[in-house]
Amino acid sequence: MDEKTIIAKRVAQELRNGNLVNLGIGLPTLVTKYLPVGIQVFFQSENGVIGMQPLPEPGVAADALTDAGGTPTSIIPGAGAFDSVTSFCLIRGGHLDVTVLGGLQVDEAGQLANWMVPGKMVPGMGGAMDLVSGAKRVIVAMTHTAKGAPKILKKCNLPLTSVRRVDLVVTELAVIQPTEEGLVLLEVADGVTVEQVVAATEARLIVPNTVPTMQLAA
Amino acid sequence: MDEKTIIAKRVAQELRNGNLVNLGIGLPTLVTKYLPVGIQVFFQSENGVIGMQPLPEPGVAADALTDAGGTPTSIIPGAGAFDSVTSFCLIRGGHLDVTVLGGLQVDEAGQLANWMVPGKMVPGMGGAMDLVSGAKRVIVAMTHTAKGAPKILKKCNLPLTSVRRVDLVVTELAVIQPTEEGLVLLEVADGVTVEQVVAATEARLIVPNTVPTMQLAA
Amino acid sequence: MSKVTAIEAAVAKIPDGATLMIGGFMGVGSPHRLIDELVRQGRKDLTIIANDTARPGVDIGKLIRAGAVKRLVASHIGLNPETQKQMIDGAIDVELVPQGTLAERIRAGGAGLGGVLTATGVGTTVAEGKQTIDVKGKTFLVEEPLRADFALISAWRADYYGNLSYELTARNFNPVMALAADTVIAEAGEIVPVGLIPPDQVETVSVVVDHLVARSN
Amino acid sequence: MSKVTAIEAAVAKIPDGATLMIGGFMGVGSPHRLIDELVRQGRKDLTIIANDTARPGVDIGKLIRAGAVKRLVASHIGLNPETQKQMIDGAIDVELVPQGTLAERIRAGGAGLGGVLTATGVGTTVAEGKQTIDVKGKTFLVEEPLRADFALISAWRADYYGNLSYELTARNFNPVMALAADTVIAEAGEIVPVGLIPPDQVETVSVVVDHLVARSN
Repeated sequence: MDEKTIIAKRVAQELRNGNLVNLGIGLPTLVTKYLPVGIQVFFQSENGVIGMQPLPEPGVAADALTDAGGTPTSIIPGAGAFDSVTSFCLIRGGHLDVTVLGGLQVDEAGQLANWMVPGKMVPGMGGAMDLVSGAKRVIVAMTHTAKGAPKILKKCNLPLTSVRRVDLVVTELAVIQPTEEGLVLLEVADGVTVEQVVAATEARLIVPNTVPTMQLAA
Repeated sequence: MDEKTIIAKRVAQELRNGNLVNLGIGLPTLVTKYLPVGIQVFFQSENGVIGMQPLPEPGVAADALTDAGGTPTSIIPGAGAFDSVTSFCLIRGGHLDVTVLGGLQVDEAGQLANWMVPGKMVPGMGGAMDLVSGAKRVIVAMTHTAKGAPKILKKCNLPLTSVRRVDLVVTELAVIQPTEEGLVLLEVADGVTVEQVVAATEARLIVPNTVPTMQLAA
Repeated sequence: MSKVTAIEAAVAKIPDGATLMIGGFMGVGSPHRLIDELVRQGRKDLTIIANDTARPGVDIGKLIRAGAVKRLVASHIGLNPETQKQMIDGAIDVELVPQGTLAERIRAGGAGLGGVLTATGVGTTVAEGKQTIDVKGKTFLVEEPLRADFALISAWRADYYGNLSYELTARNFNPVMALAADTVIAEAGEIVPVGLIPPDQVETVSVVVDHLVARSN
Repeated sequence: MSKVTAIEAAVAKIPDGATLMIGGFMGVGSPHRLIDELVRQGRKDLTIIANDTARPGVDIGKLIRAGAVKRLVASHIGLNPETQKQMIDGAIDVELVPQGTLAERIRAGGAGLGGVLTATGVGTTVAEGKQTIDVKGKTFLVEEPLRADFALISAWRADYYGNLSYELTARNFNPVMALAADTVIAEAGEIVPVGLIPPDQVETVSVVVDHLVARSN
């Protein structure tokens, strides 16, 4: 199983029946593929729809129905469309159950940096700051390291997305829960040792006596 | 012509083609009867509709279409319905061209009191404070005196509706324009002298050399 | 995931002393059945956030007459002398709020905003005891957000998921209140199969609605 | 009172140096014809308030490529490297705003509010140089309202008075921008007789629209 699949499958387990969920572009969108059977989730796209689902077949795309990247999408029965104000009212007003975002860095305070690299990448924050500040639950889905360098640090040195502590970090190596006391190592991936996770992490990890292995569907 | 008719007819002359207009309950609603020919005005009801008009005939009332007093009404073709938030966005955001309200008192600063009499009448301000603070043009339509006592005073002693200076006061005796310098007597009603207006007014009136007579349709 | 709930069970979730937002404007677009059931179940010490209290013994006026209301946040009580009497007698604590400010305060509660900066009420009795702030040289009142334990909403049409559509002036405060309460109970004129309300006509999205009750028995 | 205007005349009202709000989200729901005509008429030194600048040479990206933009207020420019390059070169002054804050700031401009109190951006670079205010013990940024000289809007359907309906995700920033500009120019997919858009489906009321242009020639 490749890194992204591990992460997407594990994140999918966090979704509950009836949840309103926003998935960031890139890796987080893979989560849709691995929803547990019997779980109905409403996916929001911040450009103005709840009930988004992939196009059922080629050739049925419409100009007026796209995801936040501008790519044609489709909707489930019972979907609702709305403007940007309402969309962010849902995101910022505590109506969004879960947001899954990519990350550049997470630190011991559980704070996330994911929107810019000064002097290099200045894409703009889009909805990221609103999502992290406003969602009930923030899950960061990212690779544990970038070109070998740890992304889970003592202190983020890139500009923060929000001062809010995120709720869960899922990587291909581990599941980590930021808490008031620090980063707790909840699970390690199949075939990965606690020592390997610690070695790949700059931040101090709180390691319980027993750390279970991530359970993923085949 | 009775007092109310004089006031309503004169106020109607202030409306311009294409104006968005809100009429307070009571006397101001009479204005609809005297719109100049060829003038199309959009009447807003703050409970959520633009394009209100009286019921064309008995028996066509619907529960879901009423004016702000809860009385069934009807709409013109091209009407639009919206919620209370949008309704007051239009009122407070500078989109309402004219509001016509009743008044208990107006003073030399052009400030209006029209929403409560402490210890006696505590109806609540409804939309009055929003209308007076937010409309482009505020016209007060009221009788000049109440049981012989002046309502146009040096200083309001009832709680103010807004600190904003209203734009025009129309009574059965006169048309008065509040300005930075004070209350200017613009017109007197047919058969009424400047002296009679001054006598019925506690506030100081600025009286130009010539004060024309109100011109009303028969 | 149908949200349809028996009205007795839905209203039974509301405890004495709860804070309720109730949609409607002079009884138009009010959740008539939910109000009747609240009275029938004898709920008391309620805090009600609503535009008005309708007329004596009508709609929210039924709750006033039943003595169920301890505190009221509203913009207008002029057409219900019973509310005014209870206010003057000290039986109900009434906070009068300009209607536009009321709508925006509820919206702020639902949108996660820290408050509303408005010119309405500056320099009047409404401003007493409130923070003000200057932005670009102009002074605004800081009006605090409103939220409730429950919102009781009336819709024209619902689907079984709880998507709601409204009709004309029966819309009023219903959509904004549906966003500003921990639990939302909606009463609908008809409940249709999922997919029958076009997405562009969904004004309250299903995910914010907890319980759905049909208007007719 | 038809609002229909020839596109050349409508766009000619916009002077060099004007501040424009432009609806759309990654080119979806953008006023394509109005943008094309702005480029054709060679307008320059514009300030653009929009969610994004689409992709290179597409929709608002055409204005970027034409060098027509002096200042940009947007939430995302990541998919248009030309905008990023002009920003880094100093050709465009770019203010990046969180998307929800952008929507609320525009809304505040249209609703007469003094600003937006939001938790988004507190403690980040977005907060630099801005007022904060404490409400009920929590700190919020005070984000100032946005208004424009012109809003260029795209709608699905219009009637001749200028009532507008939108479709699905082509809605996005269009309705809120229609309330926040001195002059509103709307482009519609079709223009229908007055009375054909049901009042409950009017999302932008005619009274705020100044000029109406059909999408097809």
